[in-house]
Amino acid sequence: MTKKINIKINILTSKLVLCLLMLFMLSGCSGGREINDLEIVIGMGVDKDEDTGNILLTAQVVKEGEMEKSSGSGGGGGDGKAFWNVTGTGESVFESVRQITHKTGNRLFVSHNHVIIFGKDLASEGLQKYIDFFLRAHEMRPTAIILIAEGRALDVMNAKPETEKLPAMNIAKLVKTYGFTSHFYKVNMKDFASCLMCDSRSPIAPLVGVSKDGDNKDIYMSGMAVFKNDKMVGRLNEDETRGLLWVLGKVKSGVLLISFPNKQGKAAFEILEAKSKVIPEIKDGKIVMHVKIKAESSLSEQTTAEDLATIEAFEKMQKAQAEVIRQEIMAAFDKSRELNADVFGFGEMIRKKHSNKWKSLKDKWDEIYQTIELNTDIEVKIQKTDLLKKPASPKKEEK
Amino acid sequence: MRIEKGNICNMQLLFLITGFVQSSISLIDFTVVITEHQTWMVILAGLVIATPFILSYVALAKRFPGMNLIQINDAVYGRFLGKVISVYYIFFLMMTLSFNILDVGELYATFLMPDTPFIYLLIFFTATCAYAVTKGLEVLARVSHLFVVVGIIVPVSTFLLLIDQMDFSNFLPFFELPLIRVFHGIHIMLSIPFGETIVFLMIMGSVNKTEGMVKNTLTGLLIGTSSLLIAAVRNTAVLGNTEAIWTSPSFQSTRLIDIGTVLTRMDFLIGIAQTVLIFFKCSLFFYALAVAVSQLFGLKSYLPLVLPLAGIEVIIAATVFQSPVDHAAITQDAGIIYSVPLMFVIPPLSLLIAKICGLPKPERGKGV
Amino acid sequence: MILLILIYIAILLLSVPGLIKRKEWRELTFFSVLYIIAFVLGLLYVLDIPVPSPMKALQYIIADVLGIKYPQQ
Amino acid sequence: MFRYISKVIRYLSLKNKNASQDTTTGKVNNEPISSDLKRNLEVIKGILRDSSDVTFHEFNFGHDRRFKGALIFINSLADKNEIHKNILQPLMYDVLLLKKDANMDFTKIDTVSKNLISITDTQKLVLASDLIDHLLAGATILLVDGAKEALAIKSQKVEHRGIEEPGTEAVVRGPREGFNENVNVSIALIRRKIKDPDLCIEKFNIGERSKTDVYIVYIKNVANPKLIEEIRERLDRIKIDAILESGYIEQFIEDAPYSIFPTVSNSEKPDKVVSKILEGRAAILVDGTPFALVVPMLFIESFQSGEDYYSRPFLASIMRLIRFLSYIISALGPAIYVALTVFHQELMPTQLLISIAAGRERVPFPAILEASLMIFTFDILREAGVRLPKAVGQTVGIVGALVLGQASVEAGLISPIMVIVVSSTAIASFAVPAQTDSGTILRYIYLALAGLAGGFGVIMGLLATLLHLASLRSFGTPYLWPIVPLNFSSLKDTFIRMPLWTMSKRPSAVVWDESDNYRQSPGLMPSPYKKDSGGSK
Repeated sequence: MTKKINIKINILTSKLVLCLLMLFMLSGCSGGREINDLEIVIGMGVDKDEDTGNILLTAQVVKEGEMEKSSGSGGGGGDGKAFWNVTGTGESVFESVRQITHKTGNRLFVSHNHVIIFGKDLASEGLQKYIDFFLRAHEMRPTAIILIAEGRALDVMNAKPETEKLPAMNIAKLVKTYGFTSHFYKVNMKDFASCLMCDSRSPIAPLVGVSKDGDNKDIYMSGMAVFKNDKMVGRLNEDETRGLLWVLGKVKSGVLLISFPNKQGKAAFEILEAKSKVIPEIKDGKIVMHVKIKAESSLSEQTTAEDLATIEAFEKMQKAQAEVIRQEIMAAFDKSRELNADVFGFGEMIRKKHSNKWKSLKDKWDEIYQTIELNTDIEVKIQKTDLLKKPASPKKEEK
Repeated sequence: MRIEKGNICNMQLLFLITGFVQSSISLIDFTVVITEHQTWMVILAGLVIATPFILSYVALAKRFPGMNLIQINDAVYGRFLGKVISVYYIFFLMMTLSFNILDVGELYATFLMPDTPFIYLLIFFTATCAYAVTKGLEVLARVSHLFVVVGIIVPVSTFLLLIDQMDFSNFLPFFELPLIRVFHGIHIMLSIPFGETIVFLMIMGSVNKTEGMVKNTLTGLLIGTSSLLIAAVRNTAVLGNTEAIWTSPSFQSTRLIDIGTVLTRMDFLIGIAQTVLIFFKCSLFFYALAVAVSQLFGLKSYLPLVLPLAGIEVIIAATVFQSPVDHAAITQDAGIIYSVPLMFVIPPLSLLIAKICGLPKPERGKGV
Repeated sequence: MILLILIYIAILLLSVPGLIKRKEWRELTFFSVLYIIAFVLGLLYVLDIPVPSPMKALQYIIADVLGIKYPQQ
Repeated sequence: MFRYISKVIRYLSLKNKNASQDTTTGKVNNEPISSDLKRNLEVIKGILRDSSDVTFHEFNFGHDRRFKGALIFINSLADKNEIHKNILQPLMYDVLLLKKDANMDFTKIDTVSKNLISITDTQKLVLASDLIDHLLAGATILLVDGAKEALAIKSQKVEHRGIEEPGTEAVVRGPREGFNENVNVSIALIRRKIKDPDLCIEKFNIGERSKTDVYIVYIKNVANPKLIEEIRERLDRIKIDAILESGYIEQFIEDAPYSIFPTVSNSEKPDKVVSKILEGRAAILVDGTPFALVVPMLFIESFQSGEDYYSRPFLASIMRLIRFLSYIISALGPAIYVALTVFHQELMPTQLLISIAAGRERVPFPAILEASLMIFTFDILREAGVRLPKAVGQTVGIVGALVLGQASVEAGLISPIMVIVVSSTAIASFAVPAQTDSGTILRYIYLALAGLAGGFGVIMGLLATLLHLASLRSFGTPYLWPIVPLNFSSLKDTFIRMPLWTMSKRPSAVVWDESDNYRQSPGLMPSPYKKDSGGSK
């Protein structure tokens, strides 16, 4: 009996599912979007429209057909560009995004947006009101990289790279490979928002500029922009940026150049690994930050004829490298004090370690920041000398 | 007279409970707004506080072997009061079921398929749940371990993929939030994953052996809670102070996965896990609801009621809240307050009364 | 609207014959009661007539009448 | 409602038919064979009135030819040589070798068969209906005047193929033999592999008109008696005019007739069937087809091939995983493609999205239509290729797959990635032959779901499929065992295949006695240096 009922129910339910499927089919509900109807956006730029003071939004849309063509053939219509920079204006970012549909006919699809570039004048006005859309829109991803253009974002996006087909992808690649020099740093939307939300910490973002060389426009990275709250107040140059990254422990690789004071010539080292540890200490109302850095490097180049692969030379060079690092850190620190922007996040560290004292410090953090002492303890080890034991120079005569 | 004849074994009870607790993985997002980086603490505290109550459910089920909640209510509180309490429970089941259905709808409407009409998703989802319920508890219990596997693999794998983006100093300082917020968070935790295990009183009657039930329940709770913990720790460690601003921290944190530019866009994992787990939870709730209603009315089978109940649930889910903001606000407030007696007062009370009066007496236990 | 009616006709066709055949009148009664409730709710939803939300009522009773409430952040 | 009415009508008509059959054949049924040869022959001729291939041979035999006899056989079925040599010759000539004064009474059929017939397989018959049955089955009937019994002599010659390698289940390593249309050959193949007195072969005769021989083959004490009882009951239930293939039986005994998943497995290979019989299952052999049925079937069996056990476990495990994967691809491939391209473009890597978009630029159809068109075309190609003669079939394959695919991509009707998706799906669907049907149907269902509600629809479909599979049973065994319900110790032969010496127990869901189901003694792991292997000097 029960078995029969069960079988019956099976039939019933399978039919029910079928019926529902049919009904859905009939009602034609779907909500899907065909891939042909999408304008795939891979990069966005936000500028200030000079005439109206509104937002000038640039969206870089991929032209799929051009992408497929091999660069050799080149034929067919169009200028061979695989991207299209569409602009729209409006009083809010979202409004301008929708404004763009007047030109594209299709809705912008921003899930694959890799970079967001803000113009410099916008950045110095404050980014708070522009950034919301990029965090809120469901298609936006928190991994999108944020950059500040030296001039206008539109110009950066127009500069066509030589090897890559898409400028935005090129920029994203540039930023992601910051580790070669550690002269700038990758900041994504989540990191930026995280800094914005913080009471004390100042957000930073990489700066990107365009260098003109005749007809050729090239993009280069030129350090980091420093924000106070949400307004851009200054910049860190390359060495200062690396000083900052030393403290944060984000240095991946790079070149350490030391020169010998008495002799001529220089030695260049590749940074292999860097670790850092920051311990905040509050001693009778005075804040001391102990920064401990351990780095490893390898000798990559030397311009002197001297044999550097000796224990004494190693020790000397290790000390010299530590000094270089210290100088970089101090440069960054001085700059941040000058701008009064806590780019290191020292305030956060104190909040986490000494949360009860933080409450009293919080309100006067700007003044206190100027009085912080930085105590560095840097240790560098040279790991190897690569392919050479000695430089390719004439043998010195033994005494 | 019990309605469902299928039996489940102790091992399956363990998996059912684990899966049930794991399925609240999306609901920790409610708590995050309130407790921020202390969420993991709140989860643990919730577990510790909830355990004695859950044990009281088990004790109740053991005392009344083979009976479900509605029958226990009848036996302990008598015909009339028992019925009133049962109606209260049924209201709770209906509401919680509709919230869970709504959760799936919101999940898809916000993240995965924003262009698809909301109501279709709800209908689709509820129909599939109804299908599961018509298959009966036995089938659901038999497949429960597969859901548990999903509930473990997804948090663990996303945790591992995100490990290089984690900053464990985000958990500092340990005690920062005002106590009332921590208490509020613990209350949500108590109600949503743990207190809701009250539905197992509808199911434990079907467990074929009562010995070992305590052990299995506790193990299930522990495994489930550890999944929740992994997810909470992942979110806090990855997102840091931004955790509280996102609609769904779990989604945002997995969206950050970027390993070698190949392993990106892993948020579909979270989508799948949450859909599948909430499906599991909804099916259990739906089953409990259908059995409870038909038991209340004294029907022979719960099957005829499944489809109309599904219809009611869809409409409730679609209309009960005006927006996700409403949803979050009311769930965090009245939503967890009204169910306190159901979870933390009535079951221990029933147990007490049963102890005092020596229930269950053979045949028709008298009222108080 | 049409979809709603079709779904409900489908439910009716799927459930009722079995109930009649097995002569489960009591089940049929309760099925009908729930069925009508569901249908009315569905109709209200489709016609855009606001359906009273039980949670709103609860919120009113608990927060405003009884005054139990967590402080808002 | 309609179903109910139509059932009633069907039932009534069936009842009528049975009743009418009873009246027409009733006379023959009960009539005994008379002692009058003439009359007997008339009766038989009356029953077989229109058959021209029946030979009635009347003859006299005995020393002075005083006994009268008749041989009846069907030309096409009987082996005339044998009849001449072993029936007619002894009766008519060898009888003369007997002493004349022995005075044997050859009007008794017993005497005839014991003294004269040199064929072992004989049977005495009393009823005319039995006589007809045996005659039609190919036996030669000996009637003797004065005897109230007839003798059925099994002298049929059945034309059948030799034992060949089955076309459906080719192997690289393993026996090449396959079952045969002649059920006796098939049984012989099984017998040759299991030389065990416990091997039971039960005979059934199903089909009002075809009278097909159906055998249940199992091992007593290993197979669950309840299972055998259940099979007997289900076979007895079948009232049908003819059984032409084991598929007929399958459809009358399966547990879930409405499910797209088969709950009865079939095989052409004796080694495979024997291995399942040894695990405690029962095989059902049907005369006239090389396909044997095996019950109960588990879902997992579809992914296990005989070769898994013949080759070493490492590659076998990988191949098994690949089979699982290809089943998933075959069911889900197009659905996932559609869900991704229509609903979840954000989940694809940017480069992939761009190349898909570039490929689809000129395609005029929505993705769902494009996918269904392609799958449909593929199914047409497959069906056409199977039916056509081999030489032409290949041409169809080439024209279809290469020319059509290439041309439609170049014409911009189909995107190249869709061709890749559909063709890989198609290839994958053949990796698991037992589930090709369900895979094909699921592919269409999931595709529809993906077109309707994207990934959500697919997940819901998967969940519903899972629940459906979990609720299926095949002759009392949960279909998804050992995954659902979970059985840890049996998982070693599920997703991977552990070495044979680890699998010392039979699958516990199938066997009768769970406590004592060892098929080999545990701890057989080979370790050559354990004992004093003295010969190593």
